[in-house]
Amino acid sequence: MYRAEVFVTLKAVVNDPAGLTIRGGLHALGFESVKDVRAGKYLVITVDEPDEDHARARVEDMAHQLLANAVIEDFRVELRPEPALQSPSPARGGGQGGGGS
Amino acid sequence: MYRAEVFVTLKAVVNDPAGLTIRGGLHALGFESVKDVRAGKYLVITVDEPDEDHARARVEDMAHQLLANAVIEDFRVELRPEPALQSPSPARGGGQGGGGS
Amino acid sequence: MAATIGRLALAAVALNQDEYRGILGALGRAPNELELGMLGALWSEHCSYKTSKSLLRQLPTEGPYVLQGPGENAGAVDIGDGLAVVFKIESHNHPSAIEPYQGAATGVGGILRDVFAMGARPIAILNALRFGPLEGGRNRHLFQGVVAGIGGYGNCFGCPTVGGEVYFDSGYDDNPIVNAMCVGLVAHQRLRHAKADRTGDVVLLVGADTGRDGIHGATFASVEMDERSASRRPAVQVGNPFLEKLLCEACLQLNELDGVTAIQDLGAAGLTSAASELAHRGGRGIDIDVDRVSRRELGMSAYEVMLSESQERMLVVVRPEAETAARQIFDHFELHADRVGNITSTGRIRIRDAGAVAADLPLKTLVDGVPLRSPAAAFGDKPPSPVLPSIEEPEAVLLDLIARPNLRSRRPIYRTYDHQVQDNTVIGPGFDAALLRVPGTHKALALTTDGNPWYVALDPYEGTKAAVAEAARNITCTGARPIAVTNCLNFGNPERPWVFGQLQESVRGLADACRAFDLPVVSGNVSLYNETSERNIPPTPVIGMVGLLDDLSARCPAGFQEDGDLVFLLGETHEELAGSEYLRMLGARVEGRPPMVSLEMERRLQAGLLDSIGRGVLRCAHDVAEGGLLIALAESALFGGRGLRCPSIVGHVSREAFYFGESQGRVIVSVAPRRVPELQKLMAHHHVPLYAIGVVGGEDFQVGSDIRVPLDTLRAAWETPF
Amino acid sequence: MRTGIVVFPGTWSDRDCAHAVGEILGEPVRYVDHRERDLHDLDLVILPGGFSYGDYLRCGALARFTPVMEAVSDFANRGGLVLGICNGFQILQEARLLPGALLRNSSCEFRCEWVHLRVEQSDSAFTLDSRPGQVLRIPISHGEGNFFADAHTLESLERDGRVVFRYCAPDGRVTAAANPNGSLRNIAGISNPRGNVVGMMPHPERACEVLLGGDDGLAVFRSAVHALARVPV
Ligand SMILES: Nc1ncnc2c1ncn2[C@@H]1O[C@H](COP(=O)(O)OP(=O)(O)O)[C@@H](O)[C@H]1O
Ligand SMILES: [Mg+2]
Repeated sequence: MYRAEVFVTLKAVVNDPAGLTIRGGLHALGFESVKDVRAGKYLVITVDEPDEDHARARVEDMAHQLLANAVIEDFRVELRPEPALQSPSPARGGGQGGGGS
Repeated sequence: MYRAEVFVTLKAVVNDPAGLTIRGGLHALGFESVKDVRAGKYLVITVDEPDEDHARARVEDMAHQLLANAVIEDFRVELRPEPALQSPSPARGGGQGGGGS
Repeated sequence: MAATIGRLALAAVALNQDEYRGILGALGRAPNELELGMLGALWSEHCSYKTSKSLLRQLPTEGPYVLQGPGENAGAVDIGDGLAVVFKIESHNHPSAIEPYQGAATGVGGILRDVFAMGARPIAILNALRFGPLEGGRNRHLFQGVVAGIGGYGNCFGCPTVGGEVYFDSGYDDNPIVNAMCVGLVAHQRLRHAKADRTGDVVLLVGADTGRDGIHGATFASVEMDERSASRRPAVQVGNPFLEKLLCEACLQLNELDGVTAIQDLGAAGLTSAASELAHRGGRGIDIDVDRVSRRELGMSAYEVMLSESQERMLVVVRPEAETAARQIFDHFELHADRVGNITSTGRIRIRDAGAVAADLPLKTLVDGVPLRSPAAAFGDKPPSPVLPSIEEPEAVLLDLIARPNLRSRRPIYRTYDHQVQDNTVIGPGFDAALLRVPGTHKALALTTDGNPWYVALDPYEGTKAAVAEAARNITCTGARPIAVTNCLNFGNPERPWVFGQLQESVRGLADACRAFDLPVVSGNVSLYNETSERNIPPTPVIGMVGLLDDLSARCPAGFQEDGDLVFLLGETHEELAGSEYLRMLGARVEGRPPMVSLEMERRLQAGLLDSIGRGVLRCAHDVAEGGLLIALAESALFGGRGLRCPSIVGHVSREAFYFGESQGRVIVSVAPRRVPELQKLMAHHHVPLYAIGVVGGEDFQVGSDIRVPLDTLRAAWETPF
Repeated sequence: MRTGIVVFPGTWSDRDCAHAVGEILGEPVRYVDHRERDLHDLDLVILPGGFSYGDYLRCGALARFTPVMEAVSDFANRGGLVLGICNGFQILQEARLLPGALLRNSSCEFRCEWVHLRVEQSDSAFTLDSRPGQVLRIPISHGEGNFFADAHTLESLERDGRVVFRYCAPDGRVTAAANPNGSLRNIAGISNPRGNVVGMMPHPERACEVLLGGDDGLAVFRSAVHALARVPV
């Protein structure tokens, strides 16, 4: 069982409205030393794969196909050997409310 | 100048509709080894602070006040001394390509 | 049998010793922990209405068109053509105070479920919001979060948010009011009742998995918030509007199926409340096997499963032979359904856990057994009206007033709500009442929520009457006839005599006004204990009202339509300034006697208004509300993008009261010059006073020699952002 | 014009589109489930607005993998008419049937309001009935409609006349103030090179009746009828 962290960020050439808004919010709160904020996604994926290589390959595949949109986003994958305790897998496997079947 | 990465995740007991739906989507794409997906935020913040301690303290403050919602979210801060190359701060405040013509 | 129980154990479920003794008497034994938890939840104020129930009995709930009054998930009223309108309003104040986005979002989710549980398709959402002034404390954070949450849920679900109201007052500092109303449509024969009346039926739990969400949320909403509540704090529920949309579509399809006995949403007190109410309404019993409930987390106890308030779940009761067909529908929408139990003839709820009976309670005790409370009531005496300062510069006052957070344009708020989806919105948010076409007919529904908090604070009886009158007036201004009422009673801690006195007076005002207008109250909600560290919110009844317009082409807009039209004020102006936004702007304390409503006058006004709109006499009608006459005139000018010229206008009251007082029972109208005699005749017939105000046209808003502002200047002030 | 309206889990403009095309234009309409793979009975496929899969992860990201999208792509390649509205536009981009991406609105807020669109070209299947420069009044309703494409793509879109609509002032001037979401060059809608696939953020199906505020949106659907009459598919 591996725990993969996927970081999805907007490419540098892409305008980041969320980042700008957060920066504005931080300035308004008095955090003037903030120069830049970029907002991205952080996905923690628990996979049942035999070894690290497989796990990484699978997760990179997921990122290419679905998790990141190459037109605007970059991604990075990091792996940890054990699933973190705070993320127990639920009682049943099926997704809630479906998924792209 | 420091580059802080802030990882914001939903607390383990909190419902994560996005994570569940993404898991469903990955299963539908044939990634059956996916046991769990948790969706969070990834913020890269460039701060102009004199040293690492100050930088960390400021960013943790920001996370407490604005970036994470303590009622439902946890966060973690990691620091790097220089802004990483893959995420340069944009040349001008507004970022590129903003605002429309 | 244990005669006493630790105070802490009782406090944890918010019951008192008397109530506990009642439980012992009814059961003939001590309840176990699970049973006590279930009793605590259903006997909470939130679920049992133990403090308000006897007051609510005063409300008129019947009428020739009422298909379903209070007691179900939502009320239903016949609108002809074989159709019924289904609606209810509900509070989500406590959750929104803790986590504004999710609190408001799940409030919308909950009220949507109440409506589609009745078999109706939700066609509109409204909301009534109150916050402390934006400059103070967490208020802006709460305001932004709540507005985003309402939009976030409704927009994703695909139900238009067409109306509502937002007021700011320091009485709501850190203790916001978030009420959501949902309106749906259903064919009569498809109207559902959440009543499981057939032994042997199968109980399906559909939708989200059950997590440790909001355990004891119901109890939590029934005690005041203090430092202790941090530890009692339920994990905040995160809504999933996407899943709710699928649930809704599935329930609507299910509703067409033979063999479906009942559909019930899971709200406060989760499975415990849904299961026992369903079975009790049908005069049956119910067995639930908690092992069969799909969970989001490992290691959940029966207690947690039974009391979880996870969102986006429904109970569906079907004949055994209909289960397969029901499951086909769930499969189509990729919804998970667990068969969690069945309907029995025992009159009891029995919970099984790992094969053993974990709880076994008579439904009569659980659902109906709570002793009603009748706390002491005290009534404030009414202080004299404040001394009035006189206006030096009416124009500056007007510009300042119209830019006030309580009066300025709500567009920055409602443009973040999808108010058009479903293609029925004829008049959207921003006017007196929203108007939605009833698909397939020439009819329309007019929808509004109202409740001026300051009038109620000054006099709960008069203020609540005024709220009903104003709602009816808003509906009438569109040309529609008010047909029924829902209400949300948001009050402080009823154990404080003055708070209970406010509640008592308010309900009396509600009952009297509804009777006077012949309006049945078909649903509602009571939210008590809105108290933080001994600070109670101002008494806040919110009226939701639905009106019916038989012929959509006879509708009336609120803005000036044609240059040269003449503008009149209908109704009587009195020397009434107490409770006005004008006085608050001048920093005066809220004191005195609020504007009084003469129910008789109000009825005549609305009859006259409907008559003249029905005959096509009026070009526009707009209710005079907060801010008074000049604000109403300015709004009609801004709505229509047309100026106004008034010769100097004076009533028989002071200039302050005439310009900025908030006397009730008034409407401004515009008429084409040639139809003025008709209007005069109609008003004479209905005994409604009529005052000539001015003429539509030009680029300015001009009142005698007092005011002359370009419309653009006025608009800039009105459109001050939040 | 046989029209199919695709329903993904979470779609909500499906019924509005059916109302506009079926009841107002009086053309035959059917709903297409996201699991369907056969569209050969159709002339026009509409991907309507809504929040498919809750817009979780990215708008349109999950819908793009449903079986129907393969069929839509074949249908488009055969020259069938495809209109993506709002969420449908996002899905077409995720499926690479149209270039670019739609980012969060620059205000970071959802916006539901009437806007003005300047028709940039009348060659696409959905603008045949309009003249270039004509201004249409149509509502938007989205949180992520901020059009983005890299400089190269943007240039080719402009050069090939594939920008179909731009947000503009009521008089047709393309101004920053008229841009509701920060879209690059005020772009509100684009087409594929052949002009049979168009994606647009505004909702023409909401602007088909004067009763509801205006009927400029009819031009979009009527154009499709005329495009079909002109070029047999
Ligand atoms: N102030 C009120 N006026 C009229 N009916 C009310 C009022 N408060 C509650 N009710 C009715 O009491 C019943 C219980 O309300 P509630 O617990 O809020 O319902 P639900 O569990 O469906 O959310 C409902 O039928 C509701 O309409
Ligand atoms: Mg209910």
